Amino acid sequence: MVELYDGPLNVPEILTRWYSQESTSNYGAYIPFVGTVREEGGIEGLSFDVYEPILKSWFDTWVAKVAPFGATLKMAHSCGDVLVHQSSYIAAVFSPKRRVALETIEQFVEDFKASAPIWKYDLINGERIYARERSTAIVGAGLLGAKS
Amino acid sequence: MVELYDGPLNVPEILTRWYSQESTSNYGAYIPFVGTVREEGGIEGLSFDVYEPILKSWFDTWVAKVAPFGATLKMAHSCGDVLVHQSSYIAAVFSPKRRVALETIEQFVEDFKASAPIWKYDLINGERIYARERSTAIVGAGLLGAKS
Amino acid sequence: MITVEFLGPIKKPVLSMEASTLHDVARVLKEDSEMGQWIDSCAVAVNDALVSSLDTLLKDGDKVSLLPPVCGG
Amino acid sequence: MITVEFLGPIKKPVLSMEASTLHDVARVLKEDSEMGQWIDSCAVAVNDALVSSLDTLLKDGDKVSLLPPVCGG
Repeated sequence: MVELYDGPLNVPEILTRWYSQESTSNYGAYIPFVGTVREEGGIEGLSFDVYEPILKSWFDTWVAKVAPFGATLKMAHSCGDVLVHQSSYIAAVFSPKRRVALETIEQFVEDFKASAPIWKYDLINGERIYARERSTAIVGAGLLGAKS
Repeated sequence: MVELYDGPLNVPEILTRWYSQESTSNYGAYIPFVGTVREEGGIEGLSFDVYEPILKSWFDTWVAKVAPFGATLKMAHSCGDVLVHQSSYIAAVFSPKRRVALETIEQFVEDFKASAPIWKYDLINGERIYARERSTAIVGAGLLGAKS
Repeated sequence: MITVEFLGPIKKPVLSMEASTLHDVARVLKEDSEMGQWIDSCAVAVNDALVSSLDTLLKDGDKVSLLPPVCGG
Repeated sequence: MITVEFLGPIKKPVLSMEASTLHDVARVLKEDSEMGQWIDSCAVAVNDALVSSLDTLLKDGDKVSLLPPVCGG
């Protein structure tokens, strides 16, 4: 399931609830990745737009991809403003075995950065500025601009 | 720091405390790995012996190894009995950037399995049976048996 | 009629147009000067599924979405 | 005199012996039938630091530890 929140994540609540939810599912490994907004470049924070329908289908594809390994995934993300030192993102894998868990969290987080329909803005002097130079075009982008 | 506990780990307490400790350290990524005892092979649980002096020096070497990348590590482990569906191990990395965090947690957890001076026993019918076939000889083992 | 919506940082209201394939949508957007900085970097979804061919057929009521470069986390 | 301690599953009390290098320790333990199943799979530490040479010098009061195969987690 994808959990979306207005503003920063309550990391202790989420990590604990997910752990409890799977406490008798016989998973041997639980690896959450927690992303926190860093103080850098004079920003007050970051802000996010999330397009939920495509995020959900992207996530569901990942859940189906890891199911044959007996693993599952959870994620939470912020919408709107998240100030420095607050957290905006948690992705987690549960798996029977550690190798699958370690490989899955890496691939899942990297594909998330490259593919999930979320747009990031720097909050500077109260303005919301698209972080274009840190953003990645989704695979297949440019279709409409192609010479026909 | 290495935290050792008699019996199972209080995972929510540990994950939350570590997150809070580093909440203003300007790390962008926090990845804990939580290991939980699986129900398999008819065991009631696992039991652990830990040799603390060498565990601490192994851990300190790792902390020094990741410091140049701006990252740090924490770990907690159980001593004695941990029943099925309880957790015995948490390793965590904090890092400014996600790539370093993802690579570090994988290498740290794998080296932990191969090198940390901890011995595992199956708890079966109240007996404590060394899990020899799942154990790994430390690099350089066999020194004393070498033909001289 | 189909609709074209612009996601994230593209500040542009929803468009409605006649189109039978994505070729028709491309033709209209290429002539739109506001789209110049976006058109080569956007992925395209039809009814919330990403597509990879301009030959994708469109029918009445379809929703085309443009997704500019992303950065979650 | 040095001491030799056996960690984890090796059920053997601490030994005391005279030894100037690990060669001396190896000689004694190879003759110990209880050590047969362990000696080829144990790592060795001197004063809690892992060592890799039988030429390692030992002095009075040193502690040699034998570490059988490990499995944390």
